[in-house]
Amino acid sequence: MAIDPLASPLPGPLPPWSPLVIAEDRCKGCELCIAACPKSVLALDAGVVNRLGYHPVRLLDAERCTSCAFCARVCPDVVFTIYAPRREA
Amino acid sequence: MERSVVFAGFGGQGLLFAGQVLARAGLEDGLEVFWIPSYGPEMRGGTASCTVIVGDEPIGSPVVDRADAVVAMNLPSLEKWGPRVAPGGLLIVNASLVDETARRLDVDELRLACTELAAEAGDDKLVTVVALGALVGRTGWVDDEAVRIALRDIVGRKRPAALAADLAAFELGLAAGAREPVPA
Amino acid sequence: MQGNGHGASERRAGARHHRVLMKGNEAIAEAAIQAGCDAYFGYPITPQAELLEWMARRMPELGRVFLQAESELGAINMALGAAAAGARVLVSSSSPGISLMAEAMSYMAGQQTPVVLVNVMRGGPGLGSIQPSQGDYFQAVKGHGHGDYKVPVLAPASISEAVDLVPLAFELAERYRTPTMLLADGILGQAMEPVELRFRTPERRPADWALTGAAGRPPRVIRSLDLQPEDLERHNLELQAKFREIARREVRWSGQQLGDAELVIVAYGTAARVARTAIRRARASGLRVGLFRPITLWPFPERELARLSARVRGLLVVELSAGQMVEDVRLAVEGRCPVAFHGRMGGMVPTPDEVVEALRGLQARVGRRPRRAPAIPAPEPPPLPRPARSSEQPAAPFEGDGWSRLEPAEPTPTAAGAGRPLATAGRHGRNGGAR
Amino acid sequence: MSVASLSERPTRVIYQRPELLCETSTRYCPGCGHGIIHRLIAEVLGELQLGPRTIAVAPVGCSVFAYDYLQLDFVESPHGRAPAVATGIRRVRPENFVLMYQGDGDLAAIGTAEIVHAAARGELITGVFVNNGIYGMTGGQMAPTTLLGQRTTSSPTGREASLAGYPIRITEMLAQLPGVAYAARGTIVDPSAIGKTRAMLKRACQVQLEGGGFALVEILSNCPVGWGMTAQESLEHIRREVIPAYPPGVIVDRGRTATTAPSISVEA
Repeated sequence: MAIDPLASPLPGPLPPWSPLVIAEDRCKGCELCIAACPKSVLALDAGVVNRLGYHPVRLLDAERCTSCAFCARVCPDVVFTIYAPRREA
Repeated sequence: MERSVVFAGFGGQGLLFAGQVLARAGLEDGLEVFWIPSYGPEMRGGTASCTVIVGDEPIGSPVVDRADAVVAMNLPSLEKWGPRVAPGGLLIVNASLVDETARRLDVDELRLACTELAAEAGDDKLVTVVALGALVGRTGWVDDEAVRIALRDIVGRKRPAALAADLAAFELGLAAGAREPVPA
Repeated sequence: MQGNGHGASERRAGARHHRVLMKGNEAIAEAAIQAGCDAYFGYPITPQAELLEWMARRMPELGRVFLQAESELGAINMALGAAAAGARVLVSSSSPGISLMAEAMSYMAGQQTPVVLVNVMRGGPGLGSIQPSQGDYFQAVKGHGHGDYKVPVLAPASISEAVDLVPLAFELAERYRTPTMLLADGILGQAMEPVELRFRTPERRPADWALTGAAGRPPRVIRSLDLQPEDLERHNLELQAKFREIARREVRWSGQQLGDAELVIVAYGTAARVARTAIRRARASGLRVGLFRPITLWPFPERELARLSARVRGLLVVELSAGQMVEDVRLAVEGRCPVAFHGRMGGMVPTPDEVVEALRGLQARVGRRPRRAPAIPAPEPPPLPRPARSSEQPAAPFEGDGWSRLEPAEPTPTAAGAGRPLATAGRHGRNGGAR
Repeated sequence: MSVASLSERPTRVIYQRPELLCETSTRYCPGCGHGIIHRLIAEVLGELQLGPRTIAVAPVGCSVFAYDYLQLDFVESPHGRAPAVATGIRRVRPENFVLMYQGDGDLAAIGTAEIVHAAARGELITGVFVNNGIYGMTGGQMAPTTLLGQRTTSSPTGREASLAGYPIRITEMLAQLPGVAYAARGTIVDPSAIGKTRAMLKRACQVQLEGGGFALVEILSNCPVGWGMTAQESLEHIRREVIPAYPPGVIVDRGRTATTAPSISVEA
């Protein structure tokens, strides 16, 4: 199923805006995205073990992410959904 | 009742063709027929043979251990098939090429100068058509008119120019087969 | 008009339009075409090359697919792909080529892909000879490739029967979603016999599994892999249930002169024809012999044979092999009567006289002792399993005399333009023993 | 499934999972290139709207499970026979798009005859050839494409030419055949290379749609587990060792081959 960004927001307080949505449970912690990220804003979250048994990747700083999507291009597991930077939206 | 004949000789003597004409004639006659060539590399030269079985009920064994008739168009064929003619059966030998005989007293050995007869018909290559004529003339296993129909059908369609000689060769063989005295 | 009088020409007029002389390979090919074969894939090998050649000429004429593959591996896998895409597909080869196809046969059995495969058997093992053989019986009925599976195997004994069995093979393949084999041999492939131009085109059943592109429906996957043993066992159980269903419904066989028979020859295909001539000779010498001819080698007519074995003195199995079907015969008979064997190998064909000799040997072995009480009851057989559809010929009764299950049980000599009495002597009344 | 986190205003999606790719996680090892390549296929087929028309052939090897990940009609092929299976489909379903996915053992060892002849016939098939120089599924044995000196479980001291011959550049070999309309080699080593590979895949699909002929894209991929490396090291290995042996780029783009094979249409 495709993500529809125009769908009604979920009830409750909104999480902080992020250009990057990480499907945490798909991540296998291969770190290819971390190497590919030009801004070095990705890292594995050693404090979490996901459903597959890996430390999933995290976005460290949403403000510095440029939505270049390099992480998504190198990811073998389609972990990332990328949105345009806020100023562009 | 089944009757079997083996046409054997060199590749190129028209053995498979003669067998096909006989089978086709049997079909014309409403008989059950079976035709099988010796197959494999030998079909491109050397010895060749085919077996035809005609009968009034579905044909049984495709392997002929005792042939009711053998048409031996060269010496190796006579040596191979001569002993396998059923007692009382017919052995047609191409006397144009073969001087030897089967040395059997229990078969009807018909010696025909096939090359000369074929030449008389207009094409000295039609040696086995002559022998086919003799076989039909001698045995009556199929109706001779059925053979003419088969020749017209097979030859007439593919190489109509050759039909007249084929028919003539068949007639000469037919007459020879019917005319030659059967040894007592 | 000499010799045959008026009748011959009348028969001629009647026969001409109905029967043509066809080579076995070509007749099988044409029967497949008439059965609606969409695609043919093959590779040259003696003695089936004429089948490929016939298809090469005819299929493009009809706007259908003919492709000469790079190998038998290529051919059978092209067939796998085309059948997976819903086409009615024929593949043919001869023994060594069939061995190369074994892998794909296993895949197709697992994936349930309907393909008809013709094996025009030749002598083996290895490159062997190009002469006729029945040495591939084990391969055909016990499985070609790996894994637990069976495929229906149809064994014609004449070219006209082959023509009848080709559409049946497509029907079985599609009804049960299974590869199906037509097991012929070099003689049936190379010989010419009359064929009635009366072909059959099986109905198309909706292939709701075929790959057509996942447009407006969920994707379909045709596969045999299942790494979960529980799942694969479940799949196997489904396959086995299908095989039981085939075994229950699709047994076909033919009998000849079984009514008074003390000895019965069990033979299929070309060997059954040799047996037929041998039976004629044996009966002339006082032996009471009949013929039991399996038409489906799998499913094997084991119950019918078991019943028969309870009321005869002995069985003689004749094969163009070292003895393969004889094992299934012995399994079916379960010791109820002696089972003898006569076979030739490597492209040799048993002669009728050899078979008569083997019958004499069997007769001497079983002697004149009375037939012991049958181990299973009912010398009168219960109704035989019948093919699924009424349009098909019922399984032959014991006393049937025809070659084909599609022929009447007792063919009358004058029926269907066939069988005028053959001249038993030459034109001069002196041929055939008059010396 | 994650839900788009939206703040004040809706935001344009730059990248998301292509529709033809299933949501399920793959069984591939972490960092395995098959996942990237599957995604590229799903993207390209989606972009060309080929999903509902495609019949795909899955090979034997790790990628046998491609049918679990791509929302396409699939048939599983015996090892190496995918080009023959695809040929059978192609000939009876001209209206469909035929895709074939093979590994190096499948295509360049056991299935060389099938690939050569499908290519020679100019079959309208698009082939994706994943070259990671190893038999991954069976535990990392030497493949036809394994580099000289490369250690595998069946070349424990490194591949020696005197024993095991030389690696095969089969895409270059196939490109010699006039039936091949398009042959190219890409890699997955970085975002830019992945973008180029995606463009090659798209071209290889278009070639089929245009009736051009056989199209093949070889993709230099990795096998971190089989190579005994981290994912990142494996990409570095491709850059340093594999690319010099198998130079990326378009090898041939003939647009259209001389002839294309006839086929028929079957109702089903």
